[in-house]
Formats: sequence, C-alpha cells, structure tokens
Amino acid sequence: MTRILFSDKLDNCVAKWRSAGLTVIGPVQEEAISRYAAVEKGTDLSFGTVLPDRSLKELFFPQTEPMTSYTIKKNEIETTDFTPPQGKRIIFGTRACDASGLAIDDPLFGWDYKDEFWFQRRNESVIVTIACTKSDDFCMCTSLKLAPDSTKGADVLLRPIVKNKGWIVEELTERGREAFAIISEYLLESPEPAIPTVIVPEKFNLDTCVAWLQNPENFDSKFWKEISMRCIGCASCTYLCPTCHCFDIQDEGDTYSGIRRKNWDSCSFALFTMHTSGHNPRSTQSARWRQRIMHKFNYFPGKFSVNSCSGCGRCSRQCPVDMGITETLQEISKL
Amino acid sequence: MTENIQIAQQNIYKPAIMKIVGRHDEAPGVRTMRLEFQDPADHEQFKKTYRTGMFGLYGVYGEGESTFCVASPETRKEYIECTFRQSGRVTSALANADIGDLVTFRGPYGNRFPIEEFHGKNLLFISGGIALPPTRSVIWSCLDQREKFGKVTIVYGARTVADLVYKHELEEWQERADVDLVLTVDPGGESPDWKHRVGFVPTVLEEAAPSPDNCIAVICGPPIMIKFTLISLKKLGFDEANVYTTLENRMKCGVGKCGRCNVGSVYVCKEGPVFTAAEVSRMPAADL
Amino acid sequence: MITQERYRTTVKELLANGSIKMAIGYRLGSTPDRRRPLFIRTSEEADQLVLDSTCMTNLSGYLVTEGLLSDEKKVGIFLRPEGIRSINILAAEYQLNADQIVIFGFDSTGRDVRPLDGRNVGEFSKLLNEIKEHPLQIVKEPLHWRIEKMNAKERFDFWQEEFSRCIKCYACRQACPMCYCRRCIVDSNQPQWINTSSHTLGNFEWNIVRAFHLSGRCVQCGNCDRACPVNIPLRLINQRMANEVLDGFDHFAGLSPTQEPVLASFKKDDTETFIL
Amino acid sequence: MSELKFEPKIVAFVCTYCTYAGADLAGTSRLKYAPNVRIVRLPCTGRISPMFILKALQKGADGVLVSGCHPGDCHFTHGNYHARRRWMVFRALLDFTGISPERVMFSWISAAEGSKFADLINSVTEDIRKLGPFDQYQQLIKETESPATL
Repeated sequence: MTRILFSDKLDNCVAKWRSAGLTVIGPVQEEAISRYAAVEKGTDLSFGTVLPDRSLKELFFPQTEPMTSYTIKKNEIETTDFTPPQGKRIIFGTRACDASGLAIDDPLFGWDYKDEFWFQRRNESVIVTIACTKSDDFCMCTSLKLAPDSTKGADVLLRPIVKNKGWIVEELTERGREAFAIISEYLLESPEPAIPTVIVPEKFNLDTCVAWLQNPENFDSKFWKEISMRCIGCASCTYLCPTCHCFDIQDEGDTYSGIRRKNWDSCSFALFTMHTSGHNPRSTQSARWRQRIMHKFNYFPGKFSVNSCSGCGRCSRQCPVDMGITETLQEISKL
Repeated sequence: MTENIQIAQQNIYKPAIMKIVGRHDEAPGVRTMRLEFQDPADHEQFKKTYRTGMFGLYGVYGEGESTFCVASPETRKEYIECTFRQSGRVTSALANADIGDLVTFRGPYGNRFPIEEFHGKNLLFISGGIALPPTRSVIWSCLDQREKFGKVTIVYGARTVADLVYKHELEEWQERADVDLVLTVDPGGESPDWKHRVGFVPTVLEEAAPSPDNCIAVICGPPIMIKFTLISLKKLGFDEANVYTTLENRMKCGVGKCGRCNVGSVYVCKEGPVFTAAEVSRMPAADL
Repeated sequence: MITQERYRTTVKELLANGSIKMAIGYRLGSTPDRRRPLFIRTSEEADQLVLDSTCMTNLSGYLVTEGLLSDEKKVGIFLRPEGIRSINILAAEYQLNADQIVIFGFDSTGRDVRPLDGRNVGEFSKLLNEIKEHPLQIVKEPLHWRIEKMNAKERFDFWQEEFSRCIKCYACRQACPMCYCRRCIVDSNQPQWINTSSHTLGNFEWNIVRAFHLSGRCVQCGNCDRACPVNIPLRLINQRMANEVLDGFDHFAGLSPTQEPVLASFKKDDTETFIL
Repeated sequence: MSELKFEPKIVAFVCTYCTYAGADLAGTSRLKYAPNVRIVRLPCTGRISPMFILKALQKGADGVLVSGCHPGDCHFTHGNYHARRRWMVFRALLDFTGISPERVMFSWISAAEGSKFADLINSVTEDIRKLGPFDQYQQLIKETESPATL
C-alpha cells in the first residue's frame, strides 16, 4: 500500500499549508510564460508543461536583490541591511532537474563564506519534486547521470498516478515529513500504481566529454571557435539555467543614498571579465562559451565533485540561434 | 536539504567603513591612501587575518567596489595602505575622496606570500610601474625583520621617471646599505637629471644578473613584463618554483562565488592572488 | 526544394571560383521545426544548406562580427527582404561596405519559398520600394488594437507588466542586426544612465531607450521578438516607431545603402504641432 | 489634516544661446514668473538626449520643458532641426508607452523673448499644476527599494 495525495485534494492541502504559515510556491502558467510563483489556491498550479520556462533558481537567487541601503552623511555612513525573506515555504511540483540545480549550487554558495541570501531561503524551503512522465526533445537529465525522478535536492518525491488523479508520496527528509504531516489527513492509503517515469534517451556520453574537457591540450582546440561561431552573446542560456550562479554587485542611487544590489551576471557578456585597462582575459565569444562549458563540466566538478548542469535543457530550448550545452557535448563526444 | 546550514549573522558582502587618514600622490593619476578602521571589531578581524599578499575590495557607496592589493605589510596592521591608478568609476570616486572622508573595505581575501619560507634566503624583487604596491607589501614585510633574510635586491622600472611610484621609499631603499636597488625607466622616459638605468626591466635584470642560488624572486608587473621577465629569470637559472607572482582579474565578490576571476580552474580570489611561476605555467595562457 | 537546390549549386560555384569566401545561411536545427545559422566555407557545408519557410532569423547581424569583412573579401548571405533592408542600413551607417555583400534573397508565402532576383543590394531597390508602397501585411494583431484603445495610464500599466518579466539577458540587443554598438549605453557606467538591475524600473528604462535607438532603423525582422526568452511583445513597440517615421518623415528604413538615417538628418520644413 | 498645496517641480533643459539668454532677459527685465522651474543649461538643443527627460521625470520632476532657438537661429546652424525630429519621434514613444506626453513640453524662445519666457513658464506651471503630481514612477521606484518578496 502506498500513500496517495489525490489531485482533487490539492486545494485543501494548499489551504492547509497556508494556514500553517507556509508560503506555497509552484509552477504556474501565465499568459506569456510559465514559471514558479507563489499561489493562493491549488487550482492556480499548473503541471501541464514539461517544465516551466523559467528555472527554480530565481526563487533562491533572484535576478536582482537589494543587499544594503546606505545613506552618506557628513562624517558617517549609515547602512541598513536587507534580509532575505523569512518564513517557511513549500515549493510544490518542481521538476527533478530544477531541484537538483539547487543541490548543485549549495556547495558553491557555502564554501568558506556562507551566502545568507541563498541559505536563508534554502533553510526555509521544502522542495517537493514531481517525477516527470513526459519530456521533450531538449530534456537531457539522463545524460547528466540524473533521472526524471531524481531525488537530489528534494525533500519529498511525488510520482503521478494514472489520469492525473494524484501522486504517490515518498517523503525523503525530515523536513519533507514535517511538511506532509500538516496535510496527513488528505493522504490516503491506496494501491494505485504510479505511471512509469518518462524514458529520456541519453544524448551524449558524459564521461567521454569530461575526459576530453579535462585534457589541457583541448583548451586551445579550434573546436571552440567552430561551435560558438553563431553564438550572439546574449545571456538567455545562463539566466534561465537552474545552476548558473554568477552575479554582479551594483550600487544604485545618488551620491548620498542608494542601495547596493546583487544582480545576475553572465559569462556570455564581454564586460563580465573586462578590466578597467581594457584588457579582457576572455575577449572572444568562443573563449566565453568555452568558459561556460569548462566551468560546468571541468572546473566546477573539480572543486565540488558535481557537474554544474542538471540537464533541464533550457539553454538549448531558449537559444535564439539554436545552440546549447546538448549540442556542444554531442559534438565533443564525436571528436 | 537534509539539514540547515548555519549562516553567519553578517552579510558577507558588507564592507567595513574606513576613514581616509592620509593620501599621497605618487605619479600622474596614481595615489596612495592610508585608511583606518572605524569599527574596532573590523580592525581586530583584519589584524587576525591579514597576511602579506592578500587583497581587498575598496569601495565607495554609490559607485561600487574595486579590487586591488593591500600595499601595507603584515608587520604594520594599524592601518591599510592602498595605491591605485584612477581609471574607472570606483577609482575616480576614491581619488575624489578627501582626508577624513569615509570609504569602504572588504577583505582581506585570498592567499599570501609564504614569508616564513623565505627566511634565510636571498630575495629578488622585480616590479614594473603601478605593480610596485603588491611587491612593496612583501618588501616591507621582509625589511621590517631584515635580519631573517639574506641579500635583498629590488629591480624596479617604469615607463617614465614621473611614473615611478613610492618615490620617497625608493630614496630610503637607495640609502640603505642592506638593500640593493636597481631603478630603470623605459628608453625615452628618462629626465635630464636621471642617474639610474635606462632600459626595459628584463634587459636590466639580465645586466644586473642576480644569482639564483638560494634566492626567491617576486615579480609583479603588467602581463607583458611578466612574460619576458620570466624568460630572463629562466636564463639566469631560476627555478619556476622559487619565482612568485600575483595575478589580477576583475572581481565582484572576492569570495569565490560571482564566477568571473577564474583562470582555467583556478579561482584567483580564493586560490590566488599569489602564485608561483610554476603554477602559472600550468594555467591556460589564453585565459590570462 | 528547387530554390534550395539552386542556391546550393550557386553557393558552391561562387565558393569554388573564389567570388565569396563564405556564405551565411541556414541548416537543420535540433528539432524538425528549427533552423540554425550555418557558415558555409566548403562544398560539404553547402550541402547542409536548408532554405524553407521556417528560415526566419535575420542573419545580417553576423556581418558586423569583428574582423569578418576586414580582408575586403566578399561574403554571401541568405536574406529575406527585411534582411536586405538591414544591409542597406548597415551600409548607410558605414558599418560595412555593401559591395562586399553577395545577397541570396528569398521570400516565402505559406510554405512556398521563392528566390529574389539580384545579388547586389542595389538590385533590390525596386522590390523594397514596392514593399514601402504596399506594406506587406504589417499585421495589426489584436494586442496592437488593444494598446491603441488604451489611455496613458493603461498603457503604462500594460508595458510595466510586460517589462516586469524582463531578465536583462539582452537577447533582444544581441539578436538585433542594428544593435552593433561596441559599447551599449547600458554598459557605460560613467554616468550610468540605465540601471543595470532588472527590476521593473531598470527594465522600463532599458526597453524604452532601445526602442528609441531603433526608431527609424528597425526593419521589423522580428529577431528581438523571437529571441526574447520571456516573450515580451517587442515587435509592437518597434513597429509603432517605424510607422511613426513613415507617417512623419516618409522614411522607410533601409531603402538604399545611401539613405540618410532619419534621426541623423532633417528637413527645414519638418512639421510638428506641439512646439510652443 | 492640513493638505500642503501641490507645487509642481519643473525641469527646463534649455540651450545656452537662445532660451537661456531669454531667461536672462526675463530676469534683467524684472519680469515675474513662477518659481517652480529649475533650469539646466546645455550648449544646444541638439545636445539634449531623451535620457535627460526620462531621468528628470523619474527622479521626481512633475514636468519637463525643453527649449531652444527658433528654427534657423541655431548657433550651430542646425542643432535644433535635429532636435526637432528627435522630439517628434520621442513624443510618439512616450505616447505609446503611456508616459504622459503632456508633461513634456517643447518650445522655441529666442534671446529677445524674455517676456515669452516668463509667460511660458507661468502657463507651463499652471498646466502641470492642473495635471497634478507625476507619480507614475513612484510604484516602480518603491519596488526597487523594497526587499525581495520570495
């Protein structure tokens, strides 16, 4: 027997969680895009898409976040710190790739110095992953040695049962158990079988690619120039990526008062590494694309023993010129 | 996540407030400032952590932060000295700040020169132009405990006589019997009363021909100077492992998160800025 | 299919006899409905060329890639009429020498693709003039009418809502053939005119300034609109500005390589009604 | 509760050769005009970037006045012709994006038109007073100053 959360009870659950003080966040379909957002009713949630257009990252690391406001006086600088939002929240219905993305970035935000903006939110969030039963041409979690029902980064895993009737509940962590204890009255014992998770074909052999990337000779390979020739240098791949974590610190305001903010930044921009002198260590688009791939599959795992890619495929899905990690790694495995 | 991560109470991106207590123009557009901590707690923290070679993020609220070395040695921790060239938005704002004004400092970050390992050895400092400040920090760390080291040689060059920084300290080193100072300016940069050498640093270095025996070399300078000086040092017989240099890259966080300062797999902000020439030669040259 | 085959042969010939050093076209993308830019330098690469009605991207932005045209050799490029107009603008703004560009023109109705006659940009002036006189169904979509009916407050709210989604990835700028500035206004920080943060205010400033910089230059190729990962209807704002210069100054961007940029020129008798 | 009377803040971007001189003349002729205007002097109307206008509105101006030499009088021969075209396009953009174009006013005032300057300032001030405070941007600014919500 398995415990099942029936979808017609979702509204009650959301209400229950909300009355217990949790903010409920989940995938919503807006007019123009789909994204993870806070909802008031279970019916606002939409599980129809393969995965939301925008990644889960932005709920932990927003595109712009005020850090400190300052007021400069004659002999004094007054500062007030902004704190990340407090309060428990439950993120219901993430995809495995998005949840893995969070787990991948944890060591980065936590090595040595702990980034409170990230960890405050991480500590307060319960991640409820729904195993995928459909995929599209760009999904590639299996190629990254993850799976459509990967539990990485998740506190609870839900497996859909037939006819969208609900989900089988698998609690994975204490945090997940606590959150589901709140709605235990809506969890029913039932023998319904789960729909098998989708089979995502493997698109490339990761080990071959990583070995190629780790070979120092290939750093100067002309492959990089060829593969990135059509890259236009926008940041849509990095900004939609669930693991890309680069940021910029910017002051906004006038001479006497303003706010210091943490904003997304991207390695695709020339200005990212440009020195004031005009010297740019990564002066060409091919060097920048190489940095992105190397960082994800060579440098990052070298430091944190995990690839900085969870295989969501958003980079390829959204690219204006149809590039992406998938294509690059496929080409590398052919070399 | 299975367990909660303990978060430090303070925002890690929040700088300490510093008061400018002294400033000195070194060369056209280059200025040295002496900063004092306003909060004793910040100062204690600095005293505890600062070692020669580390860098900091100096900033002005409203303009931003910019990265350069701490030019004062670890033997003098009552204040921070920094030397910078006015070139961008932040350095312009710093240059406009007057004595008594408040600026910010975040750090010290990065690694250090392993000064204890230099004990008992001869030291060769090679520096060019605005890159003397990081070298100066090491020089003073050693000169403040002069007895622990062997022969000290300093080779310093700049484009023109006016571009030499720390002119008063150069005079001081010139007069010290226990320091061998070789000064040079690029051809065409000499003034009528210039008494020192004329020529590029690598050439002058080869002429001075310091012995590589039991010697540690510290080089700081523009990339092109470093490139040719390393060749000269090799010619003179220096081992790459005994040659130290510092790398600089654009930084925003200073603590290994913002993702822009890496050269190959090496994060300059965490694993640098001090590297041996051997370490640098293993990095992809195209990324420097 | 016939058009595609004919062009494959043409490109091969021109490459073989050295008339062009490269041709920029399309090839199959990662899914059946996608096409991706292709840089043809060899005969084998020419075999990958695909030309059909789904080839939408205006490729002319690649021509201003640093160093591409500096050896004064010719480069071929596949262009729809909008693309040809953008070549004219780039030439008029001295970003490239139009004689270096060999145009493989094409257009489509429904699923049919037909070639356009001509190789040099000058040979298309008749076609472009016709388009100016009979604007090829600049489709007035429902959203457009909705905005036309709004009052100022509603419009402000509408755009605020749209721009609030912007993540400042600058895909619009990077995809736009007209955004070739080495240093964009948003990248200059002394002074920082536009907030780099992507809060709604910063997004609003950015998108308005970009629209203004494109007024009289936009050819409505739709690159920005297609590139936007958060689906902001950028086409509407650019189209409106294009209509404005057409009505106000009879200026149709990209008619010829010698056309004066509308905001860098003037007529003494420009008539306005609002100056006090 | 006593309500403070709304006093419009108006920023005027003027060219130094004509309108600024006109304003000077208004002053030396002891003409009285509304004190609500802050003048920013620029070399020519051709130098006035639309950014200036947007920034003024965003930073708290209730109205913006842009003024320069009459057509044909430009010190640089045609700076104001260029400016005129730019304004025509810019106004359309303001209109389309809903930033009330009636708060941005343009005029030609020569160095000899001190009284026209005074009259214009008075009428512009009255117009803006009728329109009330410009608070469209306030919501956006408030958003930038508040902490992240999620």
